[in-house]
Amino acid sequence: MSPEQAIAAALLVPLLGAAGVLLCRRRPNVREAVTVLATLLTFGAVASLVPAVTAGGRPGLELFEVLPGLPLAFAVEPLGMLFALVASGLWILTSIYAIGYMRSHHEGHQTRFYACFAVAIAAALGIAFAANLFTLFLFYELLTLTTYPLVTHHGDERARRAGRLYLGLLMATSIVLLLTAIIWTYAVAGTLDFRPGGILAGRADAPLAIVLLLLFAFGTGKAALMPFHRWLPAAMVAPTPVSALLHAVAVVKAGVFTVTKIVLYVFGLDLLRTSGGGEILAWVAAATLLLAAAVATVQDNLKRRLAYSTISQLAYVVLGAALANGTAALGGSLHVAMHAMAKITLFFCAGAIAVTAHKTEVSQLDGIGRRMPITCGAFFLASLSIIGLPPAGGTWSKWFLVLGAADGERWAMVAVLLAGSLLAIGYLMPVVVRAFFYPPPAAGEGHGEAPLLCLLPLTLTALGCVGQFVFAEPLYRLLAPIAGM
Amino acid sequence: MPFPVDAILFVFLLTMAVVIARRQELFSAAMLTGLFSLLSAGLFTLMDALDVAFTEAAVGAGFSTILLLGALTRTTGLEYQQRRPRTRPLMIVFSTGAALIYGTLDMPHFGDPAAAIHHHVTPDYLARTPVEIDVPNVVTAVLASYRGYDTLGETMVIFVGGVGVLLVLTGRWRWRRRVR
Amino acid sequence: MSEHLPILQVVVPLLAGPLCLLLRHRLLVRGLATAVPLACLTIAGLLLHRVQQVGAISYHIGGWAPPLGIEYRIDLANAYVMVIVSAIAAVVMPFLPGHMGSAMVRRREHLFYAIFLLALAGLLGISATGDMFNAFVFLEIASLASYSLVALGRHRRALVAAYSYLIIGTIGGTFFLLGIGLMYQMTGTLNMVDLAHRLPEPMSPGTPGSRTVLVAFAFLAVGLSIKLAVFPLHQWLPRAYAHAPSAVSAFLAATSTKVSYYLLVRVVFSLFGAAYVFDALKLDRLLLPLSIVAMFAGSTAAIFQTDLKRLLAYSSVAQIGYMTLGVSLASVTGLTGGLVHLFNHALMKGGLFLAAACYGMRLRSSRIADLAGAGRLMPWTTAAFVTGGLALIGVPGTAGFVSKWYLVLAALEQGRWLVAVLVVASSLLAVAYVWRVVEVAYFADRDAGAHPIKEVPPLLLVPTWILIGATVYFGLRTELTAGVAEAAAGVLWESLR
Amino acid sequence: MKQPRLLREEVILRVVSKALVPLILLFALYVQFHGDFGPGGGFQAGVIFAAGMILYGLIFGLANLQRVWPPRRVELGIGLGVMLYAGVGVATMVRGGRFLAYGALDPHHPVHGQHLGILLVELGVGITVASTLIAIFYALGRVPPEPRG
Amino acid sequence: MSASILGLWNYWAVIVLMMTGLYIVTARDNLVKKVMGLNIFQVSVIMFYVSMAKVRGGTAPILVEGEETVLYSNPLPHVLMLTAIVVGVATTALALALVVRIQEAYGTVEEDELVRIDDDDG
Repeated sequence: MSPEQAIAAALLVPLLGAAGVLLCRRRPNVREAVTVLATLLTFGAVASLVPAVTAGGRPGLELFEVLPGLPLAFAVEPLGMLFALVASGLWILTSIYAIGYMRSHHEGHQTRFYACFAVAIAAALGIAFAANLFTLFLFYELLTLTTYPLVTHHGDERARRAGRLYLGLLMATSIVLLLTAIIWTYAVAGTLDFRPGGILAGRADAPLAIVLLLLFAFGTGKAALMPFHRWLPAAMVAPTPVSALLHAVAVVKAGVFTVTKIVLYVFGLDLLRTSGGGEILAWVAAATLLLAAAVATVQDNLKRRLAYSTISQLAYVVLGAALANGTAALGGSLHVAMHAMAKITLFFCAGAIAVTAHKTEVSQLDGIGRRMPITCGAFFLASLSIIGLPPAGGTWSKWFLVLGAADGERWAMVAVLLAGSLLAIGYLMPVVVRAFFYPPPAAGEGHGEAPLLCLLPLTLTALGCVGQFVFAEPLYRLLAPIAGM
Repeated sequence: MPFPVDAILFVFLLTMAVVIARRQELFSAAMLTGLFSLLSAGLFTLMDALDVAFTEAAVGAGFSTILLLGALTRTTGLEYQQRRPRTRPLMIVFSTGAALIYGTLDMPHFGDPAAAIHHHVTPDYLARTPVEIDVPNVVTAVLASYRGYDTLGETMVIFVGGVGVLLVLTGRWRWRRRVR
Repeated sequence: MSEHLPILQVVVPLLAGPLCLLLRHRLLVRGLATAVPLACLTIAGLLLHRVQQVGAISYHIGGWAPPLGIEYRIDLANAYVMVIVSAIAAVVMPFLPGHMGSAMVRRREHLFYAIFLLALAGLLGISATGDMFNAFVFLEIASLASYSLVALGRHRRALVAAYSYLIIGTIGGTFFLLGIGLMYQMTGTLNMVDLAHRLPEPMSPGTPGSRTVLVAFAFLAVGLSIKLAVFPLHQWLPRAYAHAPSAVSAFLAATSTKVSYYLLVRVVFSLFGAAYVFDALKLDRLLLPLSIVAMFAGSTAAIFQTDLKRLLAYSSVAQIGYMTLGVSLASVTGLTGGLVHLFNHALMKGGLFLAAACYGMRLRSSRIADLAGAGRLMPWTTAAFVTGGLALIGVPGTAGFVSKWYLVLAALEQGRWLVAVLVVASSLLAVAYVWRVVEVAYFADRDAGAHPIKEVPPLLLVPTWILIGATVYFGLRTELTAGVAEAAAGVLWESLR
Repeated sequence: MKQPRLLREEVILRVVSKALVPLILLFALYVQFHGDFGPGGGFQAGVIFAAGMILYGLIFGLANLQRVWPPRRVELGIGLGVMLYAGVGVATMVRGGRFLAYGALDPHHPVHGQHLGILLVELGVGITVASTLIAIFYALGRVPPEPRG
Repeated sequence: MSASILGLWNYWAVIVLMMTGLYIVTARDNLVKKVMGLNIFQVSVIMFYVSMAKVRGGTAPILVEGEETVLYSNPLPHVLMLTAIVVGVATTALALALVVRIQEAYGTVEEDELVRIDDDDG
């Protein structure tokens, strides 16, 4: 399979999968088989691109020109490769988990769920492979629209309100800020192609660069920079696999990926540094990082706590990009993968607990680790990764981030990064401590471990977190070019 | 200065328009509308527009009046007393009128043979009609031949109007009284 | 025969109208009415192709050379408009038998089709002509036909709507006629090319010059703005479109305002020229705020409607604001945006009104609240509505995005970043009114007591989806829309002077 | 039209109209075919013709008029007149001229062609106008289908 | 100034008539009255055109055989106004047809009454 075909396959297979799901809506088993098959094929197609990209190749696919000078085009570079791997890889696990979760929860509208999920993956891969801002924006909006039915899955008033907030906030930021920034960039630079070193460098003066940078950063509502973060906690009403999709697989990752990609390929690190835009963005990210983490510590609802944790962790990635040096950018990019693996594990665990023990609040979890040791063990491992402690993958990304900040002698940022990790300990460890060391409530409850289809994926992802620590080398080699190493 | 027939006609016309505006007895207002058309036909004759006068007399004074009377027999002969103040229409009317009068300021004067319209295109009509069309009435020549397509359009207007009336009046379908 | 294409474009539907009266038989009339717009579309396509290759075509009706006779003058701009108008007619026409059948007395159907074809002929005639007075005549043909069509709505309010449409439309038409008269007075000609040459130049550049010409322009512009429903002269539009039969609304919303827009643009750019209108009169200072107010006021009004068709109608007021914004930006890019939006809005509003017609047929109502459960019971119609709604919002991948792209680009080119932000911000209001409908259709449950509904037959679905599909297609492939619009904007911009 | 039943009983009106209607029709024909020389033409002729018919209908009753001109035939006339007009245009195209270039009707004597064209075209206008006005009169004069109010 | 009054008073008189018509259309509530106003408005516009066509000392544009020096008034506005009259009567007919239907459907032809009835309908 040539790289072009692989790109096309990666984008088309999920769509065909969605069509297949719709066609097989009357036979759930076949439908789920189609989903799993699509996930595997997609991942295969994405993975087949890795050797070429690692070897320095930049395979591309140009479809046709939509507007003059604006083709619908795809090109694979390291950052996009990483994001695509994360999205398509975690899709496999999420699908398996979803089958277990949706069935044991007796959720309705399952066909719509699987179909929209598949289209959302296609949109995420479109974002990952986009060769220009225009293509990226197209798939960015597609992702918003296809995840909307997932967020409002239950269709009750609460879900609809969350959906309104989700759609309203993401649409508003993307249309008003992001689109303006894109067209402005086009008017200034005459192109929207992603190019190493940036297209604005030399064309935009410092004030314009700062304005554009802020428009881009806040316009990418999916990156959940404060104050445009509220959609994320609200979207917690959706079923757990959807939360996994939002927090780990596609949506927020698409957001921070977009910011990073824009910083690297539209502005370029030099412009970011010289214009002073990086400094401003860094402080915005730092504020989000600390505030969200602080809010997370006081949340009792487990999923809400995880949601604020996500907001905080996303700010790490943005901060990595904003620090405007190669090492930090590398750290930020690595964190996309590390956080994805860890956060999906945490959500799987939260979902497994909800399905099995019907508990959603942290304060209800006393002693639950004795009944569900595997789930809670996985939760512990993933927590380590989020905090940034060995033996979990998060160690590396945080290490490079701190290193990058120290390289630039940005000591305040070093402090912020470390404080973030401390706060992470503060909001994650109590869960583990309660689960394992607090006595269970007097009235014994008749439940054991989570269903196998839930347990299997979360075990795998937890092991994945460790794997990311041990085998970080390939990821580093893949990403090295963007850091100029 | 000759006897100002046209000025007197204008005074009549204006009086009539005001009476029509104020008259609540609609049958007589309709008759006055017909008379208004007839008088304007007289004015058109004074201004050498024989064809227009003829048509206005036949259509405006004749047919339109029949239409109005016919409509009145099927509706009501009496207009209500209006109480609401009418500032908006007055504003519209005054601003439109002021704009038009402002626009006339740079216009060639009434009857001025030097006006642009008498020196472009029209001389061609007058000169070429005897040769190319060979009918004495230049209006007919322009109407039916030089600008015959407009007349086709005009016939189409009548066609649409007629068919529209038929459709509105005789296509009998039921209306629903409430939006549901 | 090919040299007669310009006149055939108009005469074919013009002849087909009376032919309906002679044929009378229902099936024959329906067949004729379906075939004619297709023929028009073919001719328009050929003309567009021809114009792209050889430039403007002039057809001397009656064999008399202009300015003596009437001329049909086809260039890129009006060929483009004629393609849109006949394409919409070709799509809407097959929709009509299924839609109107129940609403009308059977033996009167041929009158309906005659009027419909004449409306089409009128709109095409306005577009094709190179003569101002001829444009007026065809404007009146199209208008009279529209009034009658609007009156056919099912509720008695349609009659009042048609009446007030008639009154305001006639005032607009008469203003237009007065404008022509004043212009004629100063030049002695009615031919557009000739007019553009002979309109007196202002003594010093940057001043309005002759007061008569100024007032002539004002009356032409106001008259056409009434027909186009430019804010604040738009009040007739929501009433007329809300109460007309839905398929008629689809046709009128997609074509009638578009043709008025074309004529306005023709007058502004080709006759008077951008230098006069923008440098001397500073029209943009008036039109730009009005357009923006229209965008926001129309969309805001749409949000608060309880009736689906009224919602769409108010949305049209807002969308017309986008089109006039394109004019007021006073640049080729802006005009391109306006012309692209002309095409795109025709597609999406046509498709949305057809979807509303599908709903109306099954639900026997156009209230938004009655759409409950439609998402599940009428999935295809609802999907069409959602897609069309996304296009209204301007989501990338739909035609609406392309329009907004050009408008924002034009605003930024001139450094009017506030205008750019307002354009994109107004799309958010579209999100609000579209999503109100979407939520009801998908999440609300249908009353247990309500009569059962099911999906409409393919005969109605296919035309709807052709238009909706086209909004997606032209969101991605823009050679025909943006490409032609850009060239047409160039042609218009150069002016006939 | 206001009160048809009463009018019908007026003897003087009946007698006068009986004499007047043929004269009106004759005048209409004169206007129709003499428009080239003096004022008038198809449009005015059509109006006058229709006026004569309407007078007849008012005095002698709608039913009598409709026996002469059944509504269906009138409706046909509306279409026919326009078709005649446009048909002349098509004929000129078929004969190699531009649309409505009457000269093409008689290639050897373009002026004759003009005369012929104008004659036919004016006739078309007359037919359409007369039929339309009569049709509108019928439609307005119809007894309302449901009780008013 | 006096020259322009003498030269333009004709137009101004026409404009005053025209505005009277426009006032009736916009200000009166009775639908039939509005149509009458529309008639006056349109007839005045026709007067405006016909005034433009007039040439002082001219005669109707019906050619006199053999005379070369006759001054004719301008025929073109006359032609245009014949069309305008037709447009006017077609509009009037359609408007009145609608009025008749409105009377049947609502039982009134007063605009404010119609608005009130529609508001009551909800």
